[in-house]
This record gives sequence, structure tokens and C-alpha cells, in this order.
Amino acid sequence: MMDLLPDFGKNAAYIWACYGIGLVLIGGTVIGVLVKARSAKQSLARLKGDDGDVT
Amino acid sequence: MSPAPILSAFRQALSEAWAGGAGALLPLGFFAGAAVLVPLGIGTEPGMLRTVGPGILWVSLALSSLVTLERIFQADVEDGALDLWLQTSAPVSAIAAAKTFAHWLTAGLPLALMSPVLALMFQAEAGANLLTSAMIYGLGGLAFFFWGGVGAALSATVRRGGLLIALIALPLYVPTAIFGSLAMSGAAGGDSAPLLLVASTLFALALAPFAMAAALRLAAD
Amino acid sequence: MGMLSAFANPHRFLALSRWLAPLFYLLGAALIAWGLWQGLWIVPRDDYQGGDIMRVMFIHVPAAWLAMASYSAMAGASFVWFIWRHELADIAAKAIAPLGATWTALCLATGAVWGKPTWGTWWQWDDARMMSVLFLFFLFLGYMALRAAMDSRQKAARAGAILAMVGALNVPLIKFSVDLFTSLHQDSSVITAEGPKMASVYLWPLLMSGLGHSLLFGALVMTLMRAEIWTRQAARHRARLLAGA
Amino acid sequence: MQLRPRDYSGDDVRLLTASGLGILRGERVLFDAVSLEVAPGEAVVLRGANGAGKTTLLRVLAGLTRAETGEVSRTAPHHWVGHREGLKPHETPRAHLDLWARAWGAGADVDAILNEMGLSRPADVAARYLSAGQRRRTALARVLLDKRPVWLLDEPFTALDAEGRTRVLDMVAEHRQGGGAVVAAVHGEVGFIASREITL
Repeated sequence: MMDLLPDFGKNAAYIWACYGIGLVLIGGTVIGVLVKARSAKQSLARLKGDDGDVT
Repeated sequence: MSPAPILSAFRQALSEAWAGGAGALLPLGFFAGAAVLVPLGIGTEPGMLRTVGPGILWVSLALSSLVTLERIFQADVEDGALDLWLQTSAPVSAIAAAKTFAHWLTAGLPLALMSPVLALMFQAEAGANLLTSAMIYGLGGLAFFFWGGVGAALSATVRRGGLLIALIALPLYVPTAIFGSLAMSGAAGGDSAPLLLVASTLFALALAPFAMAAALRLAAD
Repeated sequence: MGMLSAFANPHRFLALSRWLAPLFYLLGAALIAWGLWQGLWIVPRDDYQGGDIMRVMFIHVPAAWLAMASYSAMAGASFVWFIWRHELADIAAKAIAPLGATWTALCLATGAVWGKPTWGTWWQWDDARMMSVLFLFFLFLGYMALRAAMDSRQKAARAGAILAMVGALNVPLIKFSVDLFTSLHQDSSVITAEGPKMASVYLWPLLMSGLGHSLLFGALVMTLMRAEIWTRQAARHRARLLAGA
Repeated sequence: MQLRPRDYSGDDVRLLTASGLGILRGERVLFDAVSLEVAPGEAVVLRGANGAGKTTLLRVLAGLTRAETGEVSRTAPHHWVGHREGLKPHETPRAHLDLWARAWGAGADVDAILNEMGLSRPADVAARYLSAGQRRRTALARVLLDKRPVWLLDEPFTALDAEGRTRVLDMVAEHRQGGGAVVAAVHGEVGFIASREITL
């Protein structure tokens, strides 16, 4: 499994750290945004009292 | 359009700034206090103080402008004077500029005039350069007050707006701080810095009043 | 034009973004993945750029590009709102701000990590790009804080638009002053990755990453805009219920 | 008191016209489709519970607040006395009236106005030491600095004693006789005979 990862020598930690930060920041944002949109849609649907017929 | 409302706004702001908050003493005290704290924090080695002195004074100047600006439009919102100023025959931008200029006169100019004293305390050589520096601080302070005025107008209706003003104004202070300190240090390649400082201050004087006017109309809405 | 008018109408926007946003998510993710695979596994290391560390550019440069582009987009939307008072433009500006701040933070963080092995320091005050992006980050923060402090959406829109436009007019001056500031110190920039002189072996993965990030960003903006439209519709509905209509 | 009768009098003259005004606060409709016309000599009283939008409507008429819908056309200059007086804490009534007389280019006799409003005694006391009623009187005194056909008054009687109320009533009556008009938001009993009441 580890063989699949390229060898970056002394800079490996820095490079993976960068992409790790990117994954956490972007992944977190995507999840946060989707959750927010979902809850907004649901609360509107609840308010309208029907089965979520909002485009 | 007559200039009478603009003059009146200037006069009122001047007397208000003077009456509320011990005149120029409060910002002066803040300016000096903030600057004097630094040697206590970083040590008193003369060579180092000479190097960091101008920068410390710039930071203190920026901070004291922010502190005095918090109330300049907020007070007008609270006591209802803003409603009256918005209904004169003069452009709101001119009124806002007059008020900001008055506050610079009472709180910004005294700081610039006192800067030679502080510069000497920071081991600067006595000489004509101190007067040049005072002029540069005065000019830079004017830009600080106008950009800070935009922040103050935008947060005029916000309770504890001071923090918001700082956050809004900080990035706008950058060019002035850079041109100002370059002009003062006389760094190689920084020959054009004094001119750039003048230009960026003029830019602030030209643009900020309109932003303040829009923000003040919003504050009254 | 058809596209523009579709974006100008909340209902048409909802209908359009309903399929456009998922498409952007998919395409964006695919392009980012391809760029990553190329950047990390395929392209050779560049010893003129500090060796393997230059592989960071496949995330750092797109982040820098989006930091600039998103502020411009936010200011543009603010301008459109200020002139035409179209609610959707305000919704767009509001949605762009937190996302722009995220990518700006990403640019700063990856720049710092890149800086450590290259300059030997996490933060290089002499690097004009890092400094400019830092101030851009502050502009985003101020914009969001100001909007949050206003007590109605109308006031938030007006205050935000004023600040975004003032900020946009200042960005060139800030950039110029920071460039001047740093040019007087030693030239320490390592990130010479952008520009046509770069070998095409790096250019393609970089371009695709940039496009992928932009598409993902666009998808997120659309989703946040949809959420905001629903939130406002709900508030309107609630107000109607309260009024007894 | 004659208010330039050539310009602002006659049956068909409107000093202030508003049509279809609507205001949103957030998503809440504060009021909708409010129209009114103000003719010389009229006194329009805005009524409504707290929070109904009286002050907001008055601010829209003054041009301070922007309405989401509708239009206001002001054919004559107006005086504004808001809920907040507009006095600075350090200002004395005399300084306040002097300042605004100068700002408006009005060559008024400030001493006489102070006297008329019963402010002779506290004329040189800073506003922060004045009572609420004295501050109110100072603000109302502004409308006497120069002659403007329309007075927009927000809660003019607040904090006034009986004598102060009478003074305001006299002022308003005289203003109306001279062809002026008043639009006032009033809570509680109306002191003057309104030619029209608008309930929000």
C-alpha cells in the first residue's frame, strides 16, 4: 500500500501537510455548505407544510 | 448650494471633539502611552530603538486614529444630529469630509506635532528630519482618518463598533503605512515614497467622502 | 444573455443551479483529482524550484488564483447590486465571501508550509504575494463581520456593497504598495511557477487544477446561494404567517 | 406669519405627496401602499401602536429612509424634529440654534426664539444638564429659525409639560394659519385638531 505513494524525500512531510490542509479545509467547507443548504431546504419545506416541494 | 452647512458641520465637529474627551489630550495620551510601552517590552538598546522608532510611531498613530474615530458618526446617530445633517442643502460627502477633517485637526494633527518629541525619546537624531517626519505623520494620519472614517460610518449603528472599525480599516491603512515608513526611512529605491504618500492621501480624500456619505445614509435608514 | 437573465431570477436560478451545481461538483472534483495525480505521481521533480516541494503549487497556485478571483467576483456582484438593486447579486456576494475567505486561508496556509523548507521560515514578510493575500483575507473578514453586524438583510446588502467596492478600489493600491515594500528587501520569491516560461509538463496539471478548483468554487457558491434563497423564502413565509395573511 | 403665499397656497397646491409607500424590515412588511397628500393649512396626524411604523413613515417623508416601493415628492422645504433631538451633549440651546441658523442661512433672532420657547433661563446651559422637556423645546425651537411650509414632527409632545404643550399648539396653529402644514406622529391624545388622521 505504501509503495503506491510517491517518495518525496525530505520534503514529504511538507507536501502531504499542504494537501492535508487542503483536504480538511475544502472537504470541511463542502460538507458544511451541503449541510447548510439541506437544513435551509428542510426548514422551508417544514414551514410550507408539504412534502418539500421546493425547487 | 451654499457652503454654510459644511462650515457648520466642521465647527460642530471641532467643538464636539474638543468638548468630549478632554480635547486633544486623550488621543495624545493614548499615542504617547502606546509608544512608550514598546521599549519596556522590547528593551532599551539605543540602536534598536532608533531602528524601530518610526515604525512604532506609525502603529501608535494608526491605533489612536481608530480609538478616536469610533464615536465620530456613532454619536451623531445616537443624538439625532445625523438626521439633521442629512437634510441640509450641502452634499453629505462634503459634510462627512468636514467632520472627519475636524477630527483629524483635533486628534491627528496634535499627534504629528508631538511626534518629534517621541522620536527623540526613541533616540532619533535631532534635526530638520524631525520636522519632515512630523509632516509625513500628519499626512499619513489624514489618510488614516479618512479610511477610518469609512469604517466608522459603516459601523455607526453597531454597538461596540470599535472592533469592527479596526477590522475594516486595517487593510485600507496598508498603503499609507508602507509609503509613510518608506518615505521616512529614506530607504534606497524609496525616493518616490513621499510622492506616493501624497498621492495615496489624495486618493483617500477623493474617495472616502463618497463611501462615508453612502454609509451615513444607510446608518440613518 | 440567456444565461445572464437566468441568473437574474431566483426561480430560474434555482432551476438552473439544480443541475448546474452537481455538474460543477463532479467536473471540479474530477479535474482536481487528475491534477493531483499528475502533480504528485507523474510530473518529474524540478530541481530549479527546490525539488519535490514545488508539487505544492498544484494546490497553492489555484488557491491564490481563487483568492484574487473571488474578491473580484464579490466586488462585481456588489457593484451590480448597488446599481440595479437585484437581490440575486447580493445573495451571490454574500455567498462568495466565506468561500473566498476559505480559499484565501488555504493559499496562506499552503504558502507558509511551502515557505518553511524553502526559506527556512513559515512566514516571509518580504514576499509580496503572501502579504497581499493576507490583506485580502482581512478584507474578506471585515466584509463578513460588517454584514453580520447589520440588523436586516437590506442593510447588510448596502453596507456590504459599499465596503466591497471601497475594498476593490483599494486592492490595486495595496498590491502596489506591498510590491514596493518588498522590492526594497532581498528578492526571495521562489514561487515563480506562474507565467508562460514554465514547462508545459507542469502547466497542464496546474491549469486543470485551477479549473477544477474554480468549478468546485462555483458549485459551492451556487449551493450557498440556493441555501440563502430558501432561507429568505422561509423568512418571508414566516412573516406572512405572522401577519396572519 | 405668511409663508410665501404665492408659492404654497391655494386649493390645488400640495406641499407633500406620497403614493404607494411600502417598507420592509427584514422580511416583515412594516406598512404597504400608504399614500398621502398634504395641502397648505393641513395637520396630518399619524396614529398607530408602538412599532406600527409611524416614525418610519415620517422618516420616509423626510427623505431619511428609503421606501422599498412608492414615491415621495416634496414640493416645499420642510423642518424635521425627530424623536432624537439632534442636540450635542456639550451644546447649549443658544449655541444649537445659532449653529443651525448659520447652517441654514437663516437670519433669525435667536434670543427672541429662545424667549418664545421659554428657554431664556437655560439658554446657556449645556444640553447634558437640561431636562428632557428643555431639550425637546430646543429641538422644536429650530422650526422657528426659518419659515418652511412643512413641519415633520415625531412625537412633538413627548416630555413637555402643560405649558410647553400649549406653546407647541400655538406654534402649530399659527403655522397653519400662515399656510403651513404639519405632519406629526403622535402617541396618546392629539393636542391639535387634525385635519386628517392616518392609522398605520
